[in-house]
Amino acid sequence: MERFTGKVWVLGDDIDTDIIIPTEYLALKTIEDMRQYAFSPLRPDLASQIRKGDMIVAGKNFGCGSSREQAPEVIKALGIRCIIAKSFARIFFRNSINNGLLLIEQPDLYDDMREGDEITVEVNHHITYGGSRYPIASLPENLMEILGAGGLVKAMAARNGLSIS
Amino acid sequence: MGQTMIEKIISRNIGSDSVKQGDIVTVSVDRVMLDDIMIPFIVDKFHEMGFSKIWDPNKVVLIYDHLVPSSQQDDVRHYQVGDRFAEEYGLTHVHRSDGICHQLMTEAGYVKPGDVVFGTDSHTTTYGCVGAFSTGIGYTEMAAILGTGELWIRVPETIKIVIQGELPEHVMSKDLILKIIGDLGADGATYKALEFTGSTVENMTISSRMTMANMAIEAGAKCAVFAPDEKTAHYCGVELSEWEKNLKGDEDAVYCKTLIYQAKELVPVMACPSQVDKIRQVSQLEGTVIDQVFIGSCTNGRLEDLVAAAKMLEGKKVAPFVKLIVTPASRKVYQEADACGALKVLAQAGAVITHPGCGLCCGRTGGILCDGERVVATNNRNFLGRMGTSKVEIYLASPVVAAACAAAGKIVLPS
Amino acid sequence: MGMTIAEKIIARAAGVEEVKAGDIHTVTLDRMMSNDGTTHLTVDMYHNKLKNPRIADPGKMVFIVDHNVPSDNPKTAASQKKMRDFAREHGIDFWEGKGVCHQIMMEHYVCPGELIFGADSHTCTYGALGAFGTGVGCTDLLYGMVTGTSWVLVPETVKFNLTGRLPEGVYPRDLMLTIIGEIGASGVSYQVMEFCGDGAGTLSVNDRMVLCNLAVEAGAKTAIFEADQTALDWLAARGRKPAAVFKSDEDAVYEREYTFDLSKIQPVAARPDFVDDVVPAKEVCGVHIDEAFLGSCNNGRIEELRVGAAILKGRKVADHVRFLVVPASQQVYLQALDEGLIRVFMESGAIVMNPNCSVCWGSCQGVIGENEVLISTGTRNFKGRAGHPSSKVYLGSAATVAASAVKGEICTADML
Amino acid sequence: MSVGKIFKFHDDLDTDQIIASQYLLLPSIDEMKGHAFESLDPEFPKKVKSGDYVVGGENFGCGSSREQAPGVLKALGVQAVVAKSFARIFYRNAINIGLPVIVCKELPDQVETGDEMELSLTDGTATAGGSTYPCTKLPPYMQKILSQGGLIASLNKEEV
Repeated sequence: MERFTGKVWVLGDDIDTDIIIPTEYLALKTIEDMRQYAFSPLRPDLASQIRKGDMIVAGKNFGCGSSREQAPEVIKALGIRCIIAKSFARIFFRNSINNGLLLIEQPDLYDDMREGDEITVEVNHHITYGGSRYPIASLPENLMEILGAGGLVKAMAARNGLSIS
Repeated sequence: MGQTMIEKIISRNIGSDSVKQGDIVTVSVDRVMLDDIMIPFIVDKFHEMGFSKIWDPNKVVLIYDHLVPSSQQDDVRHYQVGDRFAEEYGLTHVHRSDGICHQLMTEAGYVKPGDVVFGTDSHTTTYGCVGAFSTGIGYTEMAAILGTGELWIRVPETIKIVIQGELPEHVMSKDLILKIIGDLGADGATYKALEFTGSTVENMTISSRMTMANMAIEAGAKCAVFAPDEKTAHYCGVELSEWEKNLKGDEDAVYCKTLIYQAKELVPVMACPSQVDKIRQVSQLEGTVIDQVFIGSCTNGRLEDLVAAAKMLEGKKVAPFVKLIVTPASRKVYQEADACGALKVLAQAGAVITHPGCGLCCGRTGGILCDGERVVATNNRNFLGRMGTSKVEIYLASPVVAAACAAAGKIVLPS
Repeated sequence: MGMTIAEKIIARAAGVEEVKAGDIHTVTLDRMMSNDGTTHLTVDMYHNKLKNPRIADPGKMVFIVDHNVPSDNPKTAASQKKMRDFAREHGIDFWEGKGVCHQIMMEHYVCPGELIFGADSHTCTYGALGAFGTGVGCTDLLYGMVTGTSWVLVPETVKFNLTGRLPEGVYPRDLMLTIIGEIGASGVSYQVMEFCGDGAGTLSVNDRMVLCNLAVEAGAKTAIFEADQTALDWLAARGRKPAAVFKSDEDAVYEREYTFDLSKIQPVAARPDFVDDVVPAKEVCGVHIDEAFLGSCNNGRIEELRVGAAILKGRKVADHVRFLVVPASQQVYLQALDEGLIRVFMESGAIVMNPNCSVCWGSCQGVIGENEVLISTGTRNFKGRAGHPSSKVYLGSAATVAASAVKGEICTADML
Repeated sequence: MSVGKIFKFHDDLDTDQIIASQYLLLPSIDEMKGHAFESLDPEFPKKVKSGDYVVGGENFGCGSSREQAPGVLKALGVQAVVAKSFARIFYRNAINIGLPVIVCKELPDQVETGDEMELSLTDGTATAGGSTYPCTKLPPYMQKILSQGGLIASLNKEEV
């Protein structure tokens, strides 16, 4: 069972895709060019503060709004290990899984969470924070397969007889 | 047991008669829509995945709309990548300056009742206006569909929304859907389908239904559907088959929730900054001074919207120091609005009329605002920073309310 | 000694009997125009640099938002808001989204005999009505706004004697590009181009605007036509009266003279990256284009839209070409709607934008990408003017531009 | 004026090259100056030092009336512009903001980017590579504006 620990950034309810990456940056050439602008309407400094292995904890409806897949891609490019929220918007959820970014639904952690603290995640099992355990559900099998393949691109490449490192 | 509309569409698609909500199934795709913002990413992923041909080029529609006309040098790269891809893989349905993707998909006849359609834009839910199952996906999944023609989906639960009676004067389908989003909340329909029914929607034009299906995503919905009827058949230029005539939710279908509205109780409303579900009656906001008004988008940039706005502005002028920007949803809408004189009325009132496209709604150009400015807009989102800085206040409203506000220079009820 | 029209206008504005080239005079300005290209800087200087901020006569000021319309980013919007707020506070005439500044000035303000400063180089357009209009920077504009006056070095005048009539299918724009090609980009630097002769009389006010507008591309301080009956009728139709109607004296002094026979002019094009690199249009035929532009203060009026629509009627814009049609003003747009021209453009697949400077100034609309080629009725073809530094701009007449949009490569209208 | 390094540009150098249209609506000259000469030498704003000179050929500054053109040069510390001839509006704008613009017919052909130069406004000469070249003196009216530090400074002075 996968297990990891990291520092947490706390965001609110209804973090929409325009906040995650505003439209004006969507036509930049690469995700690398875009990631510095992640969350800029809400917290312009956040992108530069996030370190590899950090996690985001948020309220309800994380990733609502547009279908822009740049949203999970910039978050992943910033080094975020996983996002734990009360709930996720649908398209964002699919896009994240397809990019190999782990999302976890957890109803209570957000209300207790203090930014800067560390948590430990045991995938498909529970989260530990401040001595408490927060249970989490298992992802459906087909999603675990995509995550297991390292995202949809790799899954498709394998189907086409290619292997991508 | 009875089925919801969505269950029927998916059942037919996969050739099963027992599809039920919660099932994970793989559907065959009838049509896909690719837009200009996403096309370079789609092409990259398609190649990374190792595909060498498109499953069915005739089922693919490529539309340039977010970046038309170009406002930055890099925008042009998206056209170039799209043109090359279209040529290389034999795509023939390419629209380079004909309007907004969601308007074109139904208007140009790419979507028919009962189709399963995916697009790289969240407002792909719009095509439920003609009884199709359509929803937005990311570019990675789009690349996979281009190669395989398939996608896995989870059959959604459905919320049934019944609206009865006649809408009062100056109340449009926009007010209705805003009210519903306010009641459901921005995540109230996440993963779910909305099925609209009742005499109010039966009497609605396809355009008005489009407005509602378009905004379903703002309540988190996966899709929204209206049962096809004679209007649908006429709009799509088809005869409805027996199956299509029965494409509606069964009496004994299972709904996770049912909402019932009486149209006569509705009033003009606005979504206030910066949440689509923060709904207030226009009467409560009257007097709020505004800097700009935007009439357009795939939500409310159609002929009936422009005509409603023109009627409100006939013989009037846009208030001094206030800008009114009108962006018709498509080339056809522009031409029809020209032919019926609506464009002339709007231009005489002082409107800035742009070429059809996403315009201000997608926040790239088309009337971007600055700190401290306030805009009344007919589009679908008022997120923080959507039309400029995070200190721009966006109020979403119907075209008739927006036009009245433009003339007054402040938020007012239409009269 | 005799004076030219330009000298008489300066003498009037300076309140003296006579001026001669080379004098420096303090003049009272009849009007000042400022657009969103620089007004935010003028307003900042007004607030931050002046010991005693004041406006001599707000009634002489006109502010016009035309360069980035609709606005393309928050900084643009903030600069325009600064301008809007200032105009509102000081009671300055304010136009936004109603068209290119020079077109609005001609439609609503300019009168023969006036001396007008505009914070835009193409202010020389106003010579079409026998006014002295010249482009200045925002500091000059601010000084004029505060004091109502400015200093002027009286320019020499160069006479352009026009004879004959333009042949069918040849336009004033071909004539003016030909003249610029002949005299060079600094051919009349610091000087006034005075157009006269029988040929000048055959030109409409629109035609004269096309000529005067481009004078700055030959370095001129301004260009001017005598306000003849054609001009006075045009003015009267818009309910305005001349400030003064001047003719050049018989013994006026000209620095030199040129004669152009209009009947000999042929369609021409200016090649990248200089306005004076003018060749017969046939010489550049076959150049692949990515975008075409019909519009601007030079060539976006009803006359040019008619020319373009006549060519587009029943035809389609080439698949790979973006053809932007941008009327010079809301008045022009409304007339084009009435005449069915907009319908023709939309049917042909053109992109019809709101009246504004658009890709002529290359900042927010129709911007072109790496190595792309634009053929344009705009004012300039400088390196990178319309977008990426590697992109190229050719200038041609409305007919050449419209025909090229159909063919997908540069061609003249007779080649379709 | 002190000795400074030369940055040399071609004939008919237009205002779009000095500062491109897309930057003109930025809030201030300070935000624009990093884009000076972007199409010709994107490194120019970093390389130029206070006290350096810009040298051009014929018709320097042709094109638009954008005062941002002399404005960004002045903000970057350019001490003066020397050219064979200037376009009218650029010339006037430069003087109005207190940036000396000097007509010198011979020097531009004799120098290259990187050479050092010294200018004497009072003598009306430019010296580079051991040679001294005559410059055209400004008319007294313009000289007065320049010596007062520009048009606004002169306006403020008159009002005292």
